[in-house]
Amino acid sequence: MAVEIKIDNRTVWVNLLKQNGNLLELDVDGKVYQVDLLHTPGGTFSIIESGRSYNIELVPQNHPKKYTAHTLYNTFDLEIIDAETRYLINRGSNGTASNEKNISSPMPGKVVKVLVKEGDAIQKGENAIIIAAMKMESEYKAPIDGIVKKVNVKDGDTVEGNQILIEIE
Amino acid sequence: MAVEIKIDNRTVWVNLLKQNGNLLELDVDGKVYQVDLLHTPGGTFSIIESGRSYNIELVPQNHPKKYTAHTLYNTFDLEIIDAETRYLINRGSNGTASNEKNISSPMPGKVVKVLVKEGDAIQKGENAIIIAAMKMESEYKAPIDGIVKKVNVKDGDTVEGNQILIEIE
Amino acid sequence: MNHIKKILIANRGEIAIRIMRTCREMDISSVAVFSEADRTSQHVRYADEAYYIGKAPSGDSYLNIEKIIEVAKNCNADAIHPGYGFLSENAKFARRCNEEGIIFIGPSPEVIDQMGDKIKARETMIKAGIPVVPGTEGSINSEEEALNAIKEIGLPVMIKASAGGGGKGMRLVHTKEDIVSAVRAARSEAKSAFGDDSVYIEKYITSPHHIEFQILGDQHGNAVHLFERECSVQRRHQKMIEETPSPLMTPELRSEMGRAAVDAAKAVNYTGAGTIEFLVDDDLNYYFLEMNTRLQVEHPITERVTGVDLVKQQIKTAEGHPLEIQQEKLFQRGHAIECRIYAEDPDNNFMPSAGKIYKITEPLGLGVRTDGYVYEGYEIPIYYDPMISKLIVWGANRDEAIRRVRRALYEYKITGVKTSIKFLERIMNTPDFIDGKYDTHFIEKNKELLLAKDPCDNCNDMVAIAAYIDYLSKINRVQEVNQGFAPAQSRWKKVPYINHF
Amino acid sequence: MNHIKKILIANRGEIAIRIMRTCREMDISSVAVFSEADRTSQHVRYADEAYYIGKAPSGDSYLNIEKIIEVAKNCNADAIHPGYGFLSENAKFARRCNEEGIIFIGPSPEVIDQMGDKIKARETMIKAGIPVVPGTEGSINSEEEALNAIKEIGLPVMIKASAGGGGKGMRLVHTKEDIVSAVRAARSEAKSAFGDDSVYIEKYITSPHHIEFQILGDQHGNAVHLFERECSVQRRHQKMIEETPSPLMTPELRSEMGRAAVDAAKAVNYTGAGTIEFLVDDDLNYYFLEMNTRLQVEHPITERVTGVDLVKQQIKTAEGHPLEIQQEKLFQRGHAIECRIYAEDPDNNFMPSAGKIYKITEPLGLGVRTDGYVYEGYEIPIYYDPMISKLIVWGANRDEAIRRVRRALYEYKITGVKTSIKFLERIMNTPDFIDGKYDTHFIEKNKELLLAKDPCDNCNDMVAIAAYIDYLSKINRVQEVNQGFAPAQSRWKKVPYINHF
Repeated sequence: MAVEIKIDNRTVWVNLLKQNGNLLELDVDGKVYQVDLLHTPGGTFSIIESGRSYNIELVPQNHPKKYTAHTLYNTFDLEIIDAETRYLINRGSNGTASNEKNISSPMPGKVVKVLVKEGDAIQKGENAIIIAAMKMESEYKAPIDGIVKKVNVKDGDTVEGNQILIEIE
Repeated sequence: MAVEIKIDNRTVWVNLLKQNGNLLELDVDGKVYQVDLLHTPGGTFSIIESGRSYNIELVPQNHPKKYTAHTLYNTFDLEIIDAETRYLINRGSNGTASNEKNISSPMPGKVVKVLVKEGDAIQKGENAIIIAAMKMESEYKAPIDGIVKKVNVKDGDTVEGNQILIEIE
Repeated sequence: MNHIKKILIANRGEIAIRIMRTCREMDISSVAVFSEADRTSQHVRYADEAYYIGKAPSGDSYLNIEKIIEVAKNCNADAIHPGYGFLSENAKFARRCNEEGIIFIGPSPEVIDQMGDKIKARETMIKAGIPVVPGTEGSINSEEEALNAIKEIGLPVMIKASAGGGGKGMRLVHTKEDIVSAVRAARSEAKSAFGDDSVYIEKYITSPHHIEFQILGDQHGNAVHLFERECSVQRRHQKMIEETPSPLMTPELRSEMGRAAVDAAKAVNYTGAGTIEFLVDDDLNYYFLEMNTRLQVEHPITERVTGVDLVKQQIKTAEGHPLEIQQEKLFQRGHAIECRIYAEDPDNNFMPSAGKIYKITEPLGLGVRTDGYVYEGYEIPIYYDPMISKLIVWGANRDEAIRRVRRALYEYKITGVKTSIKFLERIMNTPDFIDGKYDTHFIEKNKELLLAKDPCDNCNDMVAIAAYIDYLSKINRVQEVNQGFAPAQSRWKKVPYINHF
Repeated sequence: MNHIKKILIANRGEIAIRIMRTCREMDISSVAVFSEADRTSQHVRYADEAYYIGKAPSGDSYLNIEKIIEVAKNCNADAIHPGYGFLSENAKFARRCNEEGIIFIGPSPEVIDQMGDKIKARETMIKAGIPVVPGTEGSINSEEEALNAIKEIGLPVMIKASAGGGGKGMRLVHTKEDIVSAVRAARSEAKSAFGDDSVYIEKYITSPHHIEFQILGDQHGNAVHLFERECSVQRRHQKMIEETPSPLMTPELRSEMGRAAVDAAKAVNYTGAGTIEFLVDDDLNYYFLEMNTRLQVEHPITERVTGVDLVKQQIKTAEGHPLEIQQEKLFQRGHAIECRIYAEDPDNNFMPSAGKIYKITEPLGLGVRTDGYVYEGYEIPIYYDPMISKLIVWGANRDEAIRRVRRALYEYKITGVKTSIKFLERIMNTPDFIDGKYDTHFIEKNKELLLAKDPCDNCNDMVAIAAYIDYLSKINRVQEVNQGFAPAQSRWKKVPYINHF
């Protein structure tokens, strides 16, 4: 079964051609590899290809078809693009096409100070809110010129990762 | 629900009296403990009792109701004695009442030499078979005086752990 | 002479465990305290005893003096070790310990007051004849004062928390316009870190090297120094890499600065472990910066080259033992480097990265030490410092040490949260670092090299293959309870290893 | 001078990884080879390249000279490092490497022949004027010869494999009746370990101390010694604990034995790392026992006190570099102890314990190094050595080192298989060991102390509680996919920490 996979900004098709236990023959975008592959249920992969030993660790993300992959040297964002994903991408609701008009928290933290209120005009790059996490304060700026449509948090609130804090229109 | 538990050679009854999240009140053989207990699905327990911090690791054994428990200082064999276990113990088929007439391998290995053949008379303490594992040879002796009834392995065989090698009667 | 039998560690994370390890080696019982966010922290499990002290914000727990004193009394602890941060440089806490007959493992409250307050410390050093950086004489109480100070000293200036340390409550100001927001930010950070928001202003030395000397003093007037630590690799005014010996140091300068450090310690009758921080410019002029009256995060590199367990020395001097260490017998063997592993995203302005640790592989082998506290499945709380581990590496010389750090960082894997590991690895490959030619502007100066993506031939395709196999397993609903390695879709035990098609 | 760019490591387990670590630090590519039983071994994953070489029994893989040479040639390895055991003291292998233009990282085949064969080695040492243990002049070819030898030398005697090392193929004989079965057993073990079943007989020294000297030689006639290792704590004639300095040693004896070791090395133009083993009796008489022409399992304690990376020195001398190390600049700093972690059951005559590793907690922090290769979920194969890890601990002095070993062993948890960890901990609490008063009979002599159960107040009840809660979770079918800690029957995230009923 051929599957489309997005690695960072590159998209490849992968297909299993042959299998004999741990020995697999696969096609990656037209290139054929013979690999000796073992993996744990936790996502640790040991792959030997042409004698080279690769260690890869797949870390599942919140989304079931998304991973972060760690090789010994690098980190990649991965996504399996199956029929369902394609459908969602077309509908624009895959989460990848994030709304660039809002300010959201990249990680959990605490609101130190909201610097704007609903109805305020705000310019791109202007500070809108200060969030503290792990003893560091960060100032979040407006991504566009606009009017503050909604402020979802107040000073002292605890926020989750990826929570939308301020909506701008 | 009170449950009977065997720890090495001691048997205790344990019962949960009260629970509030991580805080438990339990009765162990009439002694009441208030503990702050957290555990992982992998069997790592952190228990704080009267301020003392205990770390316990439960390692599941092949038998579903048997564990090996590791504290920071000690190792214990544990067994949950529920109705089913009691029934099996009474029938003598719990695996704990092992057949003391046979010679079995305590661990996987390779047969170096079988020193007896079927029909041989053998005395208690006499060497019957040599097994090699991890570059060490061990001689296994007859547990009783008797006649070799059956030899299940031959020189060069690979054996599993707990396999019956020689039956004596 | 007091014999300490039980120590309460008024701290958390790696330093709590670090201290408990030495306690264990000295047959001293250790007592952990923990906040609501820290019940699952490793230090709670490492300790012999553990007590809850309050809600997650440190003001409600690790900074709650009376609660900690109460726990210490109830469990009969003879002594309290404050670690670093939190109450470690809080004179009031040290005083309360003394009042309750509990040994505070650190200097006297008077010395903490005198040296811990950066403004008083400067005065003391000026009196002792040690050069200091030009700056305000007292703390800054208004925006006007700040603006006036700048006029006198000249820009750029550094705003610093009076009670500070560890880079918290510090702001560098280049332009007049930034002074107000910088003072506000420094105050706010200082308040939350130390419970004291007073700040002062110092001339900013261009191209400065941050070099500090470790000192040890006893209750009998003896003091020694354990040489320098070079701490110039910093981001956001916080140390990231420390090494000893300093590549900048000469034997003459070392002995001169070492003598100054010992003089400073003796001037205040310092007891226990402390650190004199200096700024050194390119012409090897040195200025007293501040004194840290506590154990330093980076103390392990000194331990590694001198062979001295600094926590053990703290405990012994707190018991009243005279120092067994003589200055002339101390020497540095080889070279040690510490890398701080932060849960943060170097590609995104070092933003802290809280979350759950997925997997950890510790680097091991010759010359490698790690001091950490996180474990697989641990959720890093948002309330405390993002430093999750320290890697301390030793080599026979600087070149061997750098190569070994690279090897150790290559082995070190922490997944689930973003960490500084890859960034540290790039620092080890940066010519300025390799040549030992760097000051506190190193990261800024080498930004382009440090934020570059690493090459990776065809491991891209291998990654795609791994994800593909994982996806196939999932859609085929292959449930594996087994921890071990297995071929795709089948169990290892059942399929013997196959070596050709 | 050759510049080595790629090394094939003809070994497995911890020593393969140990060597690869240094390769990585020297920017040398490492090539692993693996048997069918070892595809999932850590050394395969650590290496840059990995190749299958045959079935699980070592005769079909790790002892298969031609297969290994073939792999080395195909992947263009410049050099082969044999580790210890397997082909490390096989002159034929070294010769084949030379023939194929591959650098063998070790001494010349002639020296391996001369020193690796224990009988020839004795002759060489006698010629060089170094005292040897009385024994047979050649190997024993029949039971009669064995019985005659005993008559001459007198009982007790030690039967040893001519090609031996590491305690394999050794048997102590106290009574005449045991000689036949002992020779048979020694032969059989020697055959399977070294592919050579010749054995010889030596006088057994009562109350012997097993002390060895590390030496390094280059291709230019230089040789130095890196002091002694005390290896008297043995079970089944295999080392269990090693330390340096030896508690028995005096500075005079050290310099005399060190000189003898260097003389021995120079007498055969020794190149690379090697070890001269001596027996020392209570009166400090020393006898040459054997020379190991390879890296020793316990080499890390020497690395720790001298600061020398022995694998790096092996590689550099193999490249043809003259030794950079001068005898007069070498010194021992502090004290280092190695504990070997075996997968075995100390309560059952040290029976090996193969099986699957459940969980591992590595000891970390100041002065602690582990060199291991197993990981969680790894199934230890039955075909190879039961040693799964080495713990190497350093302290400023012997007392600190012992206390630190105790602390490290307390932290070290390996579950799923039985290990020697608890037994080692008891050794660290045994007065004879603490006093440094022990010989090779130490374990036998202290059996009672060493096999005692440790006390554990009421943790019995806590264990019962843990099992009870686990059982309740199981019957309530609470499925947890989460790795983290959780309260009984409920998830941590959903139930905030509760601090009183």
